[in-house]
Amino acid sequence: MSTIEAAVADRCLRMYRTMVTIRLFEERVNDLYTRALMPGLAHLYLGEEAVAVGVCEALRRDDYITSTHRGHGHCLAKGAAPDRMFAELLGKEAGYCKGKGGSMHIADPDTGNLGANAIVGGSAGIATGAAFSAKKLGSGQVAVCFFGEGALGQGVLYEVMNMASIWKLPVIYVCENNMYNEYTHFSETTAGDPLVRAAGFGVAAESVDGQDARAVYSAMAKLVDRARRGDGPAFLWANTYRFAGHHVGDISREYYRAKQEEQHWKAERDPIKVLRDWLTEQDVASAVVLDKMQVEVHEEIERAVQFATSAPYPDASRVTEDVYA
Amino acid sequence: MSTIEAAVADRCLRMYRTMVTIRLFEERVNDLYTRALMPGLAHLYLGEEAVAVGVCEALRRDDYITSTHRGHGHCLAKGAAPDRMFAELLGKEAGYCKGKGGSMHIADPDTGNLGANAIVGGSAGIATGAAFSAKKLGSGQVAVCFFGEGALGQGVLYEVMNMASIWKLPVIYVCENNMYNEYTHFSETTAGDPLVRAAGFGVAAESVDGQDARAVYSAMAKLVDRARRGDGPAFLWANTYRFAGHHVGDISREYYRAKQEEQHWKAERDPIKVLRDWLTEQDVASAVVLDKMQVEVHEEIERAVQFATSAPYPDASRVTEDVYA
Amino acid sequence: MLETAVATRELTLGEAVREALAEEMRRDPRVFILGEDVAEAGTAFKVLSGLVKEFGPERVLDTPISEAGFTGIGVGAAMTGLRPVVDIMFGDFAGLIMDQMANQAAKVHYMSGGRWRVPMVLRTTLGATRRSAAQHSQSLHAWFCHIPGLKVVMPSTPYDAKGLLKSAIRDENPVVFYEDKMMYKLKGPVPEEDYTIPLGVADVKRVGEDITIVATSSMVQVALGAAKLLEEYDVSAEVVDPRTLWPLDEQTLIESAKKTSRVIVVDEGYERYGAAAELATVIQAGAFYDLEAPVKRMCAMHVPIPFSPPLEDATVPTETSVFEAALALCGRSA
Amino acid sequence: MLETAVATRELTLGEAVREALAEEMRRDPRVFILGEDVAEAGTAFKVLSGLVKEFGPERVLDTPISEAGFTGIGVGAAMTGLRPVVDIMFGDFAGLIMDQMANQAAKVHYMSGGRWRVPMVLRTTLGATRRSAAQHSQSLHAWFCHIPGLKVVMPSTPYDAKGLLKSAIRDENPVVFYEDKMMYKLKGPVPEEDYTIPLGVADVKRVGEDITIVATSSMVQVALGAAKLLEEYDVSAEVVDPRTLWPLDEQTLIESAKKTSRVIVVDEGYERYGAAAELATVIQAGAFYDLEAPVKRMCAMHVPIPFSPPLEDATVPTETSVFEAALALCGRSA
Ligand SMILES: Cc1ncc(C[n+]2csc(CCOP(=O)(O)OP(=O)(O)O)c2C)c(N)n1
Ligand SMILES: Cc1ncc(C[n+]2csc(CCOP(=O)(O)OP(=O)(O)O)c2C)c(N)n1
Ligand SMILES: [Mg+2]
Ligand SMILES: [Mg+2]
Repeated sequence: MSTIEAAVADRCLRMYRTMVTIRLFEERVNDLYTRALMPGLAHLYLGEEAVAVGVCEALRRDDYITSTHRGHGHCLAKGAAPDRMFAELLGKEAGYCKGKGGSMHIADPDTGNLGANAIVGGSAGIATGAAFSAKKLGSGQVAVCFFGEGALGQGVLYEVMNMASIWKLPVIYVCENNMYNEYTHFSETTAGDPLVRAAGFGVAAESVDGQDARAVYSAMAKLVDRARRGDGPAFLWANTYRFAGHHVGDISREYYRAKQEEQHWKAERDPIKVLRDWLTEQDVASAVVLDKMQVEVHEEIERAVQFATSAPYPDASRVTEDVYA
Repeated sequence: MSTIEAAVADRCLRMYRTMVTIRLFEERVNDLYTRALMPGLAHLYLGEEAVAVGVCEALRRDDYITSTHRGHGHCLAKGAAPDRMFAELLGKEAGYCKGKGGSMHIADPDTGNLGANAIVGGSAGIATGAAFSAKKLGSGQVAVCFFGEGALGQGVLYEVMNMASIWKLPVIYVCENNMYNEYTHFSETTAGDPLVRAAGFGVAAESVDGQDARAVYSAMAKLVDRARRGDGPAFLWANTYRFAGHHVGDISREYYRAKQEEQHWKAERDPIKVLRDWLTEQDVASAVVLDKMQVEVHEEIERAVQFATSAPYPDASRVTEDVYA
Repeated sequence: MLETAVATRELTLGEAVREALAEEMRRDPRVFILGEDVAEAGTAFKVLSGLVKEFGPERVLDTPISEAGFTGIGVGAAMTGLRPVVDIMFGDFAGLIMDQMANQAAKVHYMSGGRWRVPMVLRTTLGATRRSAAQHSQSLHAWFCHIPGLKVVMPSTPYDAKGLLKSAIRDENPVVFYEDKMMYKLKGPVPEEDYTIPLGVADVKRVGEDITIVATSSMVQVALGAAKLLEEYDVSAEVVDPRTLWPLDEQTLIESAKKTSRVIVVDEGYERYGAAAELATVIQAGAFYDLEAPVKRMCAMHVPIPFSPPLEDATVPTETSVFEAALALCGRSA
Repeated sequence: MLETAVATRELTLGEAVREALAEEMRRDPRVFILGEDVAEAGTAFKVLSGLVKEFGPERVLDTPISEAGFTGIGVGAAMTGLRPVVDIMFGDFAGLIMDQMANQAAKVHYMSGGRWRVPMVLRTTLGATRRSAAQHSQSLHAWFCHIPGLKVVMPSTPYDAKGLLKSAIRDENPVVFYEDKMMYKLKGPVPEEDYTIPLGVADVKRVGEDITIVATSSMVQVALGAAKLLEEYDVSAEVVDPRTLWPLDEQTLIESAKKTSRVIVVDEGYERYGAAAELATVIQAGAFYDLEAPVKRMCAMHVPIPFSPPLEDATVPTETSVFEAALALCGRSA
């Protein structure tokens, strides 16, 4: 019998299920790509699930997020449905953006998702502006800006952090440090210390183990609290790792990172394994229960793929719609 | 008989003379403007002379500088001649840029002046690129990027600081904090601490009294040394004050800063008075000698104005020259 | 110009802009202003003077010198329930915000399948001859006109400025609104009563028979001046002001061209690959069989804008140069 | 196309670009490459693979994701004795560097009265139909073409790419060099021996009598394909490739138009206020009295580029659509 408080147990099981959902979703995306069933490319979130899930667990449904080119995990964690996600990835009318956005541009007002962005750092202004609205309208919402450590190279990030700090906006900049800007190690592109940078702009900065969903959740919960209280913006540095390539086509990676490094992270630092071990050790759930959950998720994903593959493409005439509101 | 080492005495007298040159130059610019003899506007450097002079005293003639919309002082301190400066301000063919640049774009390869820039922060990349060349070509040159504290709002500044730090480039970012971005106090536009910002990008950061030319020189000499040795970029925060308006047309300033504030700085913190007092107290030079120097400079400025006013405008046909090299 | 008939007072273009903003801010609490020195200073051009007194610093916000950043904040605020009016002091700074405008503001609605909107106005300036040199004198509107998802407004009179700005603020899309720095002091009739001018409707500023001068923003007054000079030579010039370059009222341009059979397009942007090329192409395509001569462009010379007065003056079309070109196009000589 | 007659081997456009860079870097130690993932990765498109091995990381530098910053560094390096070749992965990122390119690189020479120079090349990409959606599929060359002080190069074959890139690197001015992502794998003859192609000289890719198709970059192959289809209808199409949009070889375009009397301009940029409008205007002005019909433009549809294949495919000109338009323009039907 577990000593873990029920609310905590529920939260951790919920996070586990969402992480598994993202994992299976992304594996299926890769499978669709390799079988030439998906147009274009996709940037998989495999290995980074705990960041999106831990962060979004601390958010309300009406809180805002902005996402990136590696955004499937953020969207799912914020509440997007796999079926409409797959439909968007396949360019179908039933997708979240009627097929007009695709993998890098999933947006969904119903879950506060302001949209994934294919411009690195491109959503920093949008997220900060959403926080500006939340404060001005007194809605109590916060905005979360997800970005990779590569976005630390984009000056606009510092421009908006400065304004968020001056105006005490409820925005949290979540930097997913998976250590690579495409094929270049971040140490070759990043001088100094990102946490000191944030502090230099008066933004509260914290670092967290991005493979531990529970740790991400607690760190984030504190920062969200601060922001809702009106204490201003924060910067969360989450150390993580992408298990797969920069995108689905990035197969042979030895020239920029060692196989052993990948193996180490997959074997020792898999965020799903980390949470699963905790859940079982604490008797929150048995392996049987968790396996059953995984099977359910698997079925949900399969149904979603079914839905998406059989869904129709938009009629070509739709191309001129939605240019202007 | 002064106890001050001759070399030091010479340097301080040289700095004094240059500061007086800038002071009289700018007063004459204002006079030409008010008498409607100068086209357009000009941003005067009055009150900030010690920064440009102290910084450039630590530079070689072949070291590079980039300047700003408030650039007359930088150009003169780096060795530009008042006559061709005035000619440029009046749009004459004899000006440093054949009249094509004007007050905000004075450039002069002979003195390593890469050019003043009318885009706030616009020269950060250029200065850093010049430092890149110096390092790659092993010329031993350093590059100095002058900018006002308002340029801290431009993201590109952080982008290039990061690269200068990664590549250990010999560039020194000199931030002239005169406390105002046009008509807005910098505390309303700047969160956190600029020195911490620089440190966050791995850039050595120092602060100095921008009204004390000797202090600016010593601080700068250290940083230039570091840079020449290959120890990388630095950020110098110089506290100063502009005695006049944002530009020559900015006459009634009470709505954004108090008359007493201006009076205090002019009376207590005039960089020329500060150095003059030291020179006389230390018996480096008598009031008589310094006054004589001032008269010489005054005559030089008058000759320069004469030259410029009587110089011809470029022929209109020149308009299509220099578009492409 | 029927509308102006009912006008009862004169305002400068600057005053008309300020009045439009004040009225819209009173009407709609979601409207706010974001930019450098917009509050106490009322902008470098003093166009917004007084607004902060009425609406307070929460609705007229001074920003750091971070054009990309606060334009992006405007985009996000517009998506989430507000109606930002972003102030970009000089149109020359467009280069700093093109990603925010072209990749974000312009595309959010389309990329989201129509689910998010960006009801935002970006006010900025154009125009040379102020002796401000190459980085403060450009008219770069062609960049924005090229991007689907944006609208571009170019008023040439106080009346149009007020009516078009109110429409821009009420529009559900990102709208770039250009003000000619030299025209801020230009006076013109502006009625007391509330009115708007729809985006996408050109205005014939002067009716004529022999030649059509299509002019934008700062060049409309130049065109009208040239038309006066042409009168003395019994050349009757029609002056057509598109007022908005996107949406573009092609019909009015084409009909005027068909009527007069001769056309000059005058725009203060750089001539090459500029807005005038689009207007010329639209007219050529629509009135081809009625044209007596190719459409002529008169724009900023294809050089960076120089500081020196005699040089700068040579770079922009003037009443005289347009008058002479028009006369020549009509096969006449002065 | 006389030149290609002497060609002795085939290279892809990507290989031709790499060879041009390698040869220029061997010839001139001042030449270096700056950009994201350009070294070990050889760029996202693998175009630069191997260069870092030969020239080392001091001459092939990986940068942070700071387009404005490293473009600016390129400008400064070019002014002070080096010859940077700056790599901007996707042309869509132009919005981030327009201030560095338009206000700095383009104006330094003029503003300094000719005393500083910016011998720099900015390589970037254009082109859609890769299912990359609205922010990775644009062809924004019109923005650069509009700015005096910049040159803009748009090769359409491996042969042209190599010869033009070498000229661009040897040029004393800032040159924007566009590569079509879809064309990297296109093979074509490229001679072993050293050669350059001057900037500002158009190339008639196919001689014809009945209609002129002026096409740029990615659209040249489309135009040639359409020309083939037209043959079957006994319509002889001339395909003219300007090769550089600035400087622009107006004469070759105008002469072809005068000869055939019918012209279509095909460009992958957005149609409105785009590069095609300039080409159309130049042709109209120069060949007006010889044209049987208005110059027709075929460009990217004026919408953000959608992800969904059936939608994206509808946005760009194709062999078939150009063929049909050409046939119609010649008063014939398929
Ligand atoms: C402004 C901009 N520059 C370059 C790119 C190309 N690009 C796409 S993803 C990427 C690397 C991003 O690295 P990071 O921010 O760490 O995110 P990660 O892919 O690691 O999740 C780059 C350079 C882009 N999309 N936008
Ligand atoms: C990118 C950009 N934005 C705005 C301006 C307009 N502007 C000119 S000077 C100035 C204030 C600059 O303040 P600061 O950098 O502190 O320099 P100072 O004038 O105080 O010397 C502004 C906003 C500009 N020239 N460039
Ligand atoms: Mg990363
Ligand atoms: Mg200042």
